[in-house]
Amino acid sequence: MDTRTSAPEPGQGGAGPDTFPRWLMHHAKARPQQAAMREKAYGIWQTYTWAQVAENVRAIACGLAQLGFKRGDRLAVVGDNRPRLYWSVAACQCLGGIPVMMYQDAVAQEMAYVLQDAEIKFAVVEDQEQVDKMVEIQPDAPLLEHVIYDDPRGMRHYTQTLLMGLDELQEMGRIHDRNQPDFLDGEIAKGASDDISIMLYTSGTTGKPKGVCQTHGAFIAAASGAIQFDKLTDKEDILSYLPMAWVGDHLFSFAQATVAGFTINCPESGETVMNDLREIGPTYYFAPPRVFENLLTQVMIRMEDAGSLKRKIFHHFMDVARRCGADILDGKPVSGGDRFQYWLGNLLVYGPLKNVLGMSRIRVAYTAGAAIGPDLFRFYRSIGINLKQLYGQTETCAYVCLQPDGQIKLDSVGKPAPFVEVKLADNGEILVKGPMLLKAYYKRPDATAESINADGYFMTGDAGFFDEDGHLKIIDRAKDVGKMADGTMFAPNYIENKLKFFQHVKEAVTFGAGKEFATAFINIDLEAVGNWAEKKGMAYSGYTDLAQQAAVYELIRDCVEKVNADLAADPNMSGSQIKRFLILHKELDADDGELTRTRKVRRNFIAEKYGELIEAMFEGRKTQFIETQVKYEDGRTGKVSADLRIEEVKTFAPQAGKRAA
Amino acid sequence: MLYRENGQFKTSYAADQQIFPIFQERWAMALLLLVAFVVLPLVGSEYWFRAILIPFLILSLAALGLNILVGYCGQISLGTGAFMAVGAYAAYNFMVRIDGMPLIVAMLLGGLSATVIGVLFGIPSLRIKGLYLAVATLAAQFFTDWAFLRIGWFTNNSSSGSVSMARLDVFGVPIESPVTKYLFVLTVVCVFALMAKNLVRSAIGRQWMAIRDMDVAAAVIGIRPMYAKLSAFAVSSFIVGVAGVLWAFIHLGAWEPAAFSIDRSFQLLFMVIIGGLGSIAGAFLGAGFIVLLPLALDQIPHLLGIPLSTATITHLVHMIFGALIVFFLIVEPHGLAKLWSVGKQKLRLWPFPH
Amino acid sequence: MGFFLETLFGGLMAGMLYSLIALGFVLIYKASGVFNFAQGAMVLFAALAMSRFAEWIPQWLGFESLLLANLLAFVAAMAVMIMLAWAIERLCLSKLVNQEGITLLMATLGIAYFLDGFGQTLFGSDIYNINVGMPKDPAFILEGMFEGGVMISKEDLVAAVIAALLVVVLALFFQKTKTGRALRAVADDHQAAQSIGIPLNKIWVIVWSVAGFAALVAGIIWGSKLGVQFTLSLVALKALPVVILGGLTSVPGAIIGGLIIGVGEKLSEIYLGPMLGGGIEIWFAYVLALGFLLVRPQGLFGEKIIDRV
Amino acid sequence: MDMTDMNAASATTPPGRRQGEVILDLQNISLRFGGVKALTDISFNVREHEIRSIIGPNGAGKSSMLNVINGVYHPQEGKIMYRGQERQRLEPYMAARQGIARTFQNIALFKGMSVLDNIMTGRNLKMKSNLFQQALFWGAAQKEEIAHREKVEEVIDFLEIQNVRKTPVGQLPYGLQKRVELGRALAAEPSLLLLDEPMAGMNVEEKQDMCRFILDVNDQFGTTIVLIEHDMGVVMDISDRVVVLDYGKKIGDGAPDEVRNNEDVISAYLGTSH
Repeated sequence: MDTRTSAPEPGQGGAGPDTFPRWLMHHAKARPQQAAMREKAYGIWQTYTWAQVAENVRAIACGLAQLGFKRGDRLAVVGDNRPRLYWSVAACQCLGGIPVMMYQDAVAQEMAYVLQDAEIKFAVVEDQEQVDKMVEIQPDAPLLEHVIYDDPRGMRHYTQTLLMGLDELQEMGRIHDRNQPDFLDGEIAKGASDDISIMLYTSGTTGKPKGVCQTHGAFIAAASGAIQFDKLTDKEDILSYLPMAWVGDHLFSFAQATVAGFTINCPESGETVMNDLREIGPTYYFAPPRVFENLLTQVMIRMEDAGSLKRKIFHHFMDVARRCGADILDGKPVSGGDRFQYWLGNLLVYGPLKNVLGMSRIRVAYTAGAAIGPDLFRFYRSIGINLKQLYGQTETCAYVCLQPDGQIKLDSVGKPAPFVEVKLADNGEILVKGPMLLKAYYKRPDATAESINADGYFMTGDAGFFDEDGHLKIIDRAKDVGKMADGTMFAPNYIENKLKFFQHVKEAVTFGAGKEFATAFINIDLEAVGNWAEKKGMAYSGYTDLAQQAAVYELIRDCVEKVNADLAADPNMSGSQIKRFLILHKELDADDGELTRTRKVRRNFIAEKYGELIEAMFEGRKTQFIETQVKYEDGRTGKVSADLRIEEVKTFAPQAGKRAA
Repeated sequence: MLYRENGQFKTSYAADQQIFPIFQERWAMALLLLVAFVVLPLVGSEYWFRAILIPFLILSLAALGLNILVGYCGQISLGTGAFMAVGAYAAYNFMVRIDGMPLIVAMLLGGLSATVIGVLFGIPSLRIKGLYLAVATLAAQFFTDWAFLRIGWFTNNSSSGSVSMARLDVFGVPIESPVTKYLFVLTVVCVFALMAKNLVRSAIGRQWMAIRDMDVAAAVIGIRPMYAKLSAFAVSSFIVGVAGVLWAFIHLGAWEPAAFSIDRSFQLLFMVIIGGLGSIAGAFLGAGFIVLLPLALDQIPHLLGIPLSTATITHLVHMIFGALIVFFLIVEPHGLAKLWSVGKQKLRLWPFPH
Repeated sequence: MGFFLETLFGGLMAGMLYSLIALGFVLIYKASGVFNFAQGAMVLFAALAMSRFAEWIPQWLGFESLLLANLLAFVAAMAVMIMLAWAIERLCLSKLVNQEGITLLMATLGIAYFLDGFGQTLFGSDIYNINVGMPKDPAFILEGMFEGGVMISKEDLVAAVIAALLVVVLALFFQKTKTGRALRAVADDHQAAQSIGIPLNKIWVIVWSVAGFAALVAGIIWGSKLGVQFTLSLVALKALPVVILGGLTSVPGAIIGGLIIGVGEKLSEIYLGPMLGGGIEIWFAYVLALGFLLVRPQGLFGEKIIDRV
Repeated sequence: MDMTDMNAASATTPPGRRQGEVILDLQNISLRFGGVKALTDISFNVREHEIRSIIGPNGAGKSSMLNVINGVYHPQEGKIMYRGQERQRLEPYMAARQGIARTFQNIALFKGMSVLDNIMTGRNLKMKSNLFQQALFWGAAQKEEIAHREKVEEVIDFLEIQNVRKTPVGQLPYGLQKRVELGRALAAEPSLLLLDEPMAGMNVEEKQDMCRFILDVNDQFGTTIVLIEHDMGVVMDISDRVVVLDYGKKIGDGAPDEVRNNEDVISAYLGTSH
């Protein structure tokens, strides 16, 4: 058994206050005039100082108390990243309640499940849209007593008695606070590090979502560990635009911000994120790989339209950056000539590029949640953005491994973070232990017992190994790692990620456990392939049409072949080369249950839904008819059908020796 | 390319409404002012001040005034020279008829006189538009040409018809040497440019532009056409009048009505068109261009060893101006200022094309 | 009384010439909505071409007949004016279709400047003569009625006759020829004209050529009277108030406006001038037009302007 | 178009909310251009807080009617009572002072200005600083600019056009321009809002948005709205009362249902595409 830890110093996590409300009050005293939050609203960045935030949180907390919110009650919080929703989380914590974060784009039924599961009586929601959902599911959630909305727009004619504006609540709270000035401080004083501070639902690739209960201690440990690790200060600026219900946002925008005392910035709306990013220019940044990928795609597409001279300059200096950019960032020795070229490139290309992307001021950027393509990762690092990977789950406060500055590897997730112990089980499964582990799954002792073993290790369900430098490398979900008929390893995620690193491939699902060879479903990237098709003058009427064109199959076959060549080079993987693939007639969609809300493939669901297609591929048919039900954005359903082509791909003989990068 | 705007976010409307909201531009402007106020006076030659900088600045000011009328309010004027003349002769009369009249007061009174005449000739704009208004302003031009030539009172009965101003001072500082003249003009121009900028970004500026862009819609939201148009005439003629005072007193010293002839009016209109309608910076760019082009046509062939005769240069200048007017009206009605801002935008987006 | 009549006739003669230039404005404005500030420059340009061709062509071809020289020069100058019309349409107007009047006005100002420079570069910038055999000596009429009669310039008389002839020719052209009717159709409604199959750009070339013709005639008359020189283009500025007075869209308006201004100018100079210090000719026409504008913006014969929302 | 949302919204409206005093009463209005009769003897009134629609085939005189109400045209005959007083001949800018704002059938935005500036012009009547204060800017004028900017930002937020606030209006797509024009009118905080075909040329989604804005304006600010619209579905859904014009004459007046069943109206609309 392989165990790695990073010199645990358990004392360090407890150096400051031990609950989030105490951290908040600490900042309100230590840096009352410093900006805690900004929100782009009404055309400018409305700024709230720590003192103002504390005052508002107080008002919300007292208001909730006035409504009858009790210690231990759950408060649902739904909406985009709005300061008042963050305050509601904090207010709930002040009262010893448990905020339950819900995805704002969840449909009513999904919300109903969470409301029932967490026995929620109080909800703070953003606007009319969320209120409508709450009203709709009210019959299914009989416990729900109060729904408090942030934005009163359009709410004038709602007569439901359970509705209340956040403004009124705060007003009520202020009166309450005046009448009982010691009440809230008393409540805060009752809080303990071991109390549950937050409930985050795991989307769960199988079964119903589970509520992960994390304590103040856990998130404070995770936050302070990361703060130490990257030397974060209270001067950082971060843009909060990822769903509040995602553990990543809670760690970065709430836990780390509250512990370190830096500023979070909420964008004006979904459409203005890019612009807001450019204005704020965060110093600390966190995004899943797809955001970085979209940005890069946009960069490349926009550069295509540039004049030839500009394009030449761009590509020349991007070559320079590829050659030496990452090394310069890592402080490795680089020749004087390259240094000069890079300096020039920084002036002409990288600097302006970062400016347009909103990344000029970034000191540290992280990506997590899925594997990031090596080219993508290298691109950002080469232009001087200190992009790093981290590894973690909701159950571990998204905090297990971090890549240390100067020791960045493209295909690892770094070393165990401060206070964290990582161990590999015999089957390759990664086990972790530390202060950041979940307390329990809400009302699911069975699940809790299943995921934490007798020694107190959390079983991540991921398979991986440590490389020679002690960096953790993730291969796949442990349970997904199967065996081919010949006994070699089949790691579908690993292969799919390799496929997805091609810009034309949006999603891929591979099958092959127990078979002679592997097969794959492909979703093409409509934007990238569409662009490519336009350049070639191909006409197409939409996704389904484009996906079935022979030329597109040609294009994708190239990608698959390259992946096969890559796989052939790895003795463990060479057996799982893809022999046949097809391009799906529709995009995999969370609304159809094919993806999770975090856009992870729900493998088993897909295997069941498209069983006939898989069968056809393994049987070697040339085409297969399929009809599928789809759900549109407005909730209606319809049918899509197509005759799908199935094509063969060249496979390679296994090669011993050097692996391709 | 040179812009680094990340982190320059605005947390108040005051910050958002600055004239130069971008930090790098504020610095560039500060640098420009530093060069204009400190470096140039140290290194400039007399020729520079006399033949280039002073005329450039004064004509910029006049073009600025005209631009408020034409570019911002959409009212054409072919009589700018007349309003300059009114300013110049009025100030002259205030100076010679009132003992101890300070230069600055006379200058402002000159501007005010131009305002009065400007508003008077602007009154037709309430009834007539476009070309008709052009005729009204031409009437002002011809009438003042005549008045200052024929009515002896205006020239203090000077026998030659030419009048002169010498020994000027401001707060006891003599405005005699080219450098002091330059600094005085520069200061006046900067103050007026700033105030003009303030006006065009305030309520009145929006009213002007609203009248220019769609007068019926402007009236429907409560803008009084009369007030908007006449205030544009007033502000425009005031600035033009002040420019006239500077042109006469500082640049020429001694002058006759021909200095403010219809050619001057056309010249200023060209500056505004080439520089950019509806832009403060455009007035400076246009004036710079029109002042420098003849000099360049004079100097460059000289340097290349193919000297052109004065007449040829005059004709060439005419042709180039004429062609450029048409060119700009067709290709870029907002003139050099637009090209400048497009260039700026390109720099901001670099390396992307859009 | 004799003096008054003399002044009156003088005014009428000058007015006829203003009308000639104003006619050019009206033609172009009617057909294309362009207020052609360059009409004056065109007069100068045409006159320059005429006088220099009349000088050069005999030299090139080696003959001495004044009549032939003038005839050939006239044809050449007219050809130049047609080329000019074509170039203006091609390079400028076609690219400014549907622009506001004020923009077009400024564009013609640019054209005017260009032509001033171009003409003088091409043809020289001295003072030249046009000798088309205009009688230079004065004539005396009504000798029976007044002592000494009333002196009028024969040259003016001839010019007036030519101008009147030109007006008649143009009127016929507009009323009787197909092209002329097409021009009127365009004036009434651009879209309608296009829909009946008349290419707009061709119409514009024709109309600018006709205006060029008017400019040429005006240039010859003024040139032979005053000599061809730069100030000629300024005379055209006088025609502005004429069209304002007569109405921008009216051919008769241009004629009558011209006469009124011509006479008014002379009479006021004689009878009002001394009181005001003289030289009021420069502005009289303008102030008259301005006053008129305030009362009747559409001019004597112009169409009423209605703003529709 | 799918109007289910609208029905839902009006279903939650408490009954009787839109009963108000007569704010505008047009009596026997006739308008001629030269010899052409645009409006003949038209009378109808508008109650406070209601949405009053004017419908009719093309050329029925609908826009002329609005132009009469806000003083762009002056009728030759008839009386206009506004807030109980007979209104004398007035210019458009005076109508604006009385709280009447409007939008135009063909967008009449100020093309050279940004969205923000366009909407700011809607505040001009409420801005009091003088020329000198504005020339000096810092001080009174700036304070005023900021105060009004706040109001304008509320309008921008209300109409959900935050991401184009600094874009020149000429660069915006048609639907957004219409929205900006509504914003300019709203910025004046009118008590009577005239909308001339606010949804013309829009796609279904844009129409739904615009409908929502109109209803929200009427609902949140109590603004009385006179609306010209071609889309009968929209008109019937959102109006309290409808007046029907044809060839400059009134042929129907009443609640949507009454108008729908009016025979004159039906025959006027027969053969038209609506």
